[in-house]
Amino acid sequence: MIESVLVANRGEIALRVIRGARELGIRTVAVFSEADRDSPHVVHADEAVLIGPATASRSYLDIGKVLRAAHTTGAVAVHPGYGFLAERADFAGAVVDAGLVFVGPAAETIRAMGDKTEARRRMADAGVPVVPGTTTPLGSGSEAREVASEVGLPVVLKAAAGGGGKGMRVVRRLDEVAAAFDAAAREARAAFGDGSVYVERFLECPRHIEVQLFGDGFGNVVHLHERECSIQRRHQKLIEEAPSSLLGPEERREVGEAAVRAARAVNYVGAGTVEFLYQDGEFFFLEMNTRLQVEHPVTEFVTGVDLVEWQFRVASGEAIPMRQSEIPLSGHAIECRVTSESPFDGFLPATGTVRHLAIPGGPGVRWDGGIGVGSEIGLHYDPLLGKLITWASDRELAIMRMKRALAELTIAGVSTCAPLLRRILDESDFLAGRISTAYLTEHPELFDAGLDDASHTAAVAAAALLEHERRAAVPAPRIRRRGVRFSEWRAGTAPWVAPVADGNG
Amino acid sequence: MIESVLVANRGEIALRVIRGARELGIRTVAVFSEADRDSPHVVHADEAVLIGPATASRSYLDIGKVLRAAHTTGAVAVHPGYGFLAERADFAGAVVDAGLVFVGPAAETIRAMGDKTEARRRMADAGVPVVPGTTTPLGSGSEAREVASEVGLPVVLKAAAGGGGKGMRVVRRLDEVAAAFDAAAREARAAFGDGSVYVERFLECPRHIEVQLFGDGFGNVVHLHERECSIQRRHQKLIEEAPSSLLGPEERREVGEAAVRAARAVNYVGAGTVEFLYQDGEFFFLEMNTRLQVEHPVTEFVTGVDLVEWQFRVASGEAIPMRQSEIPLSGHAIECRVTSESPFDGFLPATGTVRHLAIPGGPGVRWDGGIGVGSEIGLHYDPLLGKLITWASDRELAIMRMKRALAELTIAGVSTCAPLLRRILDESDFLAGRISTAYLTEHPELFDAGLDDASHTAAVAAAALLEHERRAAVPAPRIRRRGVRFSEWRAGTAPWVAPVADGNG
Amino acid sequence: MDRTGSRYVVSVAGETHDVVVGVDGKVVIDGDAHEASLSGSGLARLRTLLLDGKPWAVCAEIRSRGFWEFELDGDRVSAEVLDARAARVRSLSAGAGSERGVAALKAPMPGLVVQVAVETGEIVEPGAAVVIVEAMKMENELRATAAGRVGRILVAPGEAVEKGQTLVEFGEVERK
Amino acid sequence: MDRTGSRYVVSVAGETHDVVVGVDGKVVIDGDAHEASLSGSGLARLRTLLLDGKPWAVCAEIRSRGFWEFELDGDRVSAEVLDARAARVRSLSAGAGSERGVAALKAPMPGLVVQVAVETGEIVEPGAAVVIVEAMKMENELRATAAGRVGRILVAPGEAVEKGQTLVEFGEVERK
Repeated sequence: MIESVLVANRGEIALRVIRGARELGIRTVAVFSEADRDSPHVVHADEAVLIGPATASRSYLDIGKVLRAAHTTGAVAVHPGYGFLAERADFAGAVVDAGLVFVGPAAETIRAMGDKTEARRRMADAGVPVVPGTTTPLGSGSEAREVASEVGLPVVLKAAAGGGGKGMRVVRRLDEVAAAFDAAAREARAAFGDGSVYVERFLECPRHIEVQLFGDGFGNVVHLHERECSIQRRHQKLIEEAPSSLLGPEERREVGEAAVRAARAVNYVGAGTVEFLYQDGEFFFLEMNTRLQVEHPVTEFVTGVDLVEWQFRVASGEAIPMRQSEIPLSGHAIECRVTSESPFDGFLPATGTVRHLAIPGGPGVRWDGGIGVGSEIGLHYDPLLGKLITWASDRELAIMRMKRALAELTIAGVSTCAPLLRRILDESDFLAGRISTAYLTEHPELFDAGLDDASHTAAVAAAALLEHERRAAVPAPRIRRRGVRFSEWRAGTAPWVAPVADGNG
Repeated sequence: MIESVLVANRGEIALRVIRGARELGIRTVAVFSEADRDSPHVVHADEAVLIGPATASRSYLDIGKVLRAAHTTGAVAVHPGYGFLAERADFAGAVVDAGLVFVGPAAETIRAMGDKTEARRRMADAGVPVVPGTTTPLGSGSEAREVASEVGLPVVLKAAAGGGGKGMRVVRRLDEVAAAFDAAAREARAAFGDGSVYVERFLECPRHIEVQLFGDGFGNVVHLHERECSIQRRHQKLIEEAPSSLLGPEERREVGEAAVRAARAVNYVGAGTVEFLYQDGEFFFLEMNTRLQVEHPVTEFVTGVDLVEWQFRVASGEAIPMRQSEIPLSGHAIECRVTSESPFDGFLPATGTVRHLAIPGGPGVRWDGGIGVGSEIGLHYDPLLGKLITWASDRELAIMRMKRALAELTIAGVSTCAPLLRRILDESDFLAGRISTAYLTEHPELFDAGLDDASHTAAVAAAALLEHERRAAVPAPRIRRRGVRFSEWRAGTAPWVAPVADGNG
Repeated sequence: MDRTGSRYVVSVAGETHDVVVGVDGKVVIDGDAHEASLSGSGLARLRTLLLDGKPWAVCAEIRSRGFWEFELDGDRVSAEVLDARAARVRSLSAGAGSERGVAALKAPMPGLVVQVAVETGEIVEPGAAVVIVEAMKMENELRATAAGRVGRILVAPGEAVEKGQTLVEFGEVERK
Repeated sequence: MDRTGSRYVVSVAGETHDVVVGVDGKVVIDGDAHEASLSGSGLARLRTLLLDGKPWAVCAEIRSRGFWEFELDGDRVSAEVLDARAARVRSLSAGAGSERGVAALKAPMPGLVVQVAVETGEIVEPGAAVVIVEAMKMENELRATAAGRVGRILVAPGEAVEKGQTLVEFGEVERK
């Protein structure tokens, strides 16, 4: 087993990796920016190194600083987490060139799969079905328009270097293609340092089904069954499940085998995920993510496998400890992403200080968070505060457990998407498994703000009692203020806020 | 399924039961004393009823008040948790007489098993081996002395109505038997309202192994494998595991079958536990607990069964949903009890206000707690603050995971036994599974207070920085206090505090 | 505070209620009596509101005198509480001094201005894009809520803006 | 505070250390220099001490001026911090005013007196039971730490006692 690892990330995933390493007796080194001095991922590491200011490009994305921190602390391996440098082939290469172990696939694999157009070519060659569209990046908005008219509308513009919905635009009208191309390219350049954009036919109501893979470099490639990630907004996953409630055993086997075929086609080593869109009985390859996914805990719950443990074992030169037939699939798991966003206000990013944090407990509940009381939630990084995951013997009980756990979760001081999550878990189409990537746009009623009657009455009573208590505790003020000040924002005209091009994915 | 349930308990177990009920759509009613207004078990119920002052005899132990609360709220069932009224046959009877469902076995079963001497008789009749000793309560200290000299020293005096180490005394010298009898009887009377005491031979280094049982009243009785609960102090369990690292498949089957035989002998319905002592290859029946155990989560982790769910199903007239052969046993689970006690100070009960609470997360970790930030930890109730449970694919990894989780746990504001737990998890006999109920007395070095060198240096630095920061923030005081005040307790002569008769169990 | 309790005017979600907090654990809301108690004390931690036997988790923060923000069983609530006298003063002055004919587009969150899509003097239609602000690596288009003529433009691309900061002012708005 | 930093005398677990907190993130303990920083601010929440690159979780509470109690990676620590001047004053007055020849048995925790096992005037041996106090349903026997003659008995069975309350006083203790 490797003796030490530097975790080149922050937030919940850095903590997840540090936990996994500590459990194997691996010495852990955290890196942190000035904004993260007080973060849980720092305090739970064995050693921690400040690598720069809050701006990611000068800290978490600075390959030189990360490698220097590894050198200073004597770390022998680097785990990239997800996001930041995780799918940067040049980073994987630099780590290996520095004589360290990269906990992930080879730079060449990352490069091939990171270039989405190259990935589409390779998969098509390996006999994995892909969505119709271009296999090369486009040169301009007008070229994008041409391709769109060939493939047929709607289309989706995607960053070749992309992921997580960034640099992605759905377009339904030909005259909007050029503007959307510019916006996508701009976003892609800002997010990935690469403005290449390609085009695919946009499937209206597909389900997003992905397969967890593992390869070990000894010729063993296994899958750990599928995840259903159809509940998305703006192409960002919100709720994930394992297994998919859609698939029968035959389809499960089929999609698993297709994923293994895809992995073998690129000699895959380590943890990876093949994403598929499923519509009208057909699977289409969407992309391959050459890293641990945000939603990996649902797979861990239904298989009992610790994916980070396997990552470290494979990175240490061990073989995968199970054969395909030995990998369990037991019960049902659900994950809800809890983000600092105002769901009833166009998913506006929210900021604040975490004043109170109550984490759900009890059976079948897991919390993977990256915050603590006092954490400042700013705008520098991803809005993911934590992930709540539940497991039970079947989907219905897992959902009931999630509802119970969400009711226990309190993150005071910053708006989160939890109220929306609670509504989804009560909605009949979701409960029946009638979901697709269009689910949220097809259920606008979920976004109607407002409290129900009982909550409204409780809010009125709580406010009166709080103020009453405060007045009883504080002596009456000598000088009375005149009037009452509203915040600027409340007093102003509420602008209508919407994303530039709000697709229905 | 029953429609509603009143949970006649407090703390972590009340919350555990409420969680289980909510997940089945059962409406929950909490009861609470004036000391518990702000407790998690209150806020997570659908309804909550104040039933009296902090003193348990006037609230949680007051059968009339509990039944009135059930009547007022229209609850159709009562779940007793553990402790308090859980093993009071008169309570179970009163619940049924009031036309409500008692979530537990019949009053007659509780009565028979609650009378430890009667239980010993019945088990002996059913062919389950019992420890040598009396099968009737003793009349006086001198009678106890006689029996002790017959059975052979050391002996253990036990409350016939007992449990949890209360009213229990180990005696090694004949001339101490009478005094110990008086103390045990007094404690038993205070704790259970019944001062009956009996005597058994005391096994010096047995392992405590217990079997989880379930019966459904349709003739089905299954066991859910065993738990190892040998790490105890003063007969109170501190660390529990499932499965036992001691048993082979053959012994596992044997003890499981003996437990099922015991349950069938009393027509057992619901969740119960048969406790055995294991020494030199032999099992002896110790007692049967006719309720959910504190340590039930380790069984839930290795079987995937939700025991509270099963309790509600059986109480609703359903059959047990699994056959014996279908009950899984997967991986290894460990539970650490986190109590408000000062382990390096004779396990003195500690009090305080929880100022900060950091709950561990990540894979394979479960926290069942009954406290929140702001909770006042007093002396009215049991010192159990919460239970930390971990699961992994084998014992070694489960221990590593527990170490990692304990390192993440912070309960600031009250002393807990967590520092002792951490030491045990590093100790080589524990790691090797060389444990018995004498483990803690055989490892006095675990109780040597004091920080290691690195922690000492960190403490010095932290103190200096805290004071430095405070002085920088606060303007220099005009009036200087003379000298510095020690707390009364620190300044006084430290008395040597020890239990009246400290057995090695 | 008299024997019959303290009277407040409470506004939540745009609705205003008459509330009397009694000395006996009673709270009367718009004439309906409720049993109500709030456990413990202290801001910044979870407390229990027991309202007619039903518990609610409350974690409160005071914004300014009488302005409360709290999590209530996971919902985020803003509330204003005035005593009866202050409420009367407020009702008398309502309408006075309010701005007419001028609207402003303010930043709903902190971020970076990516693009200003309008020019001074331009007439915009409802829903027209006005400014694009990037926050958390996502572009957010701020659109006009009504037709109007663009007045002063107070920001430029590349500029960081605070939440609530005025970005663009609109002149006399003609509503049809 | 001068350019070379602020000097403190820190006592932890009965050991006393000379500490200089510099302005440059350096802390010098008994002459050994360490890199040290304490994240964020605020009591009653978890903060990070970074000492020579190793992080420690600290959750601190101030008991009185200079007296700190904190959780340090799960260990509970009490520490006293004096500035150099206060430490000198303390060392000069040490020993003055200390009680001699009188000892008192104090309650180590709140509880209920179950039994007083001694009588006034009685001579007790070290380890002899003096008082039994019940707390959390367990009986705790408080024993004498040294031989002595029982003086005033200040409590009786059935009485509730507070932590630190004197239960029994001992007269002149003759040590052999």
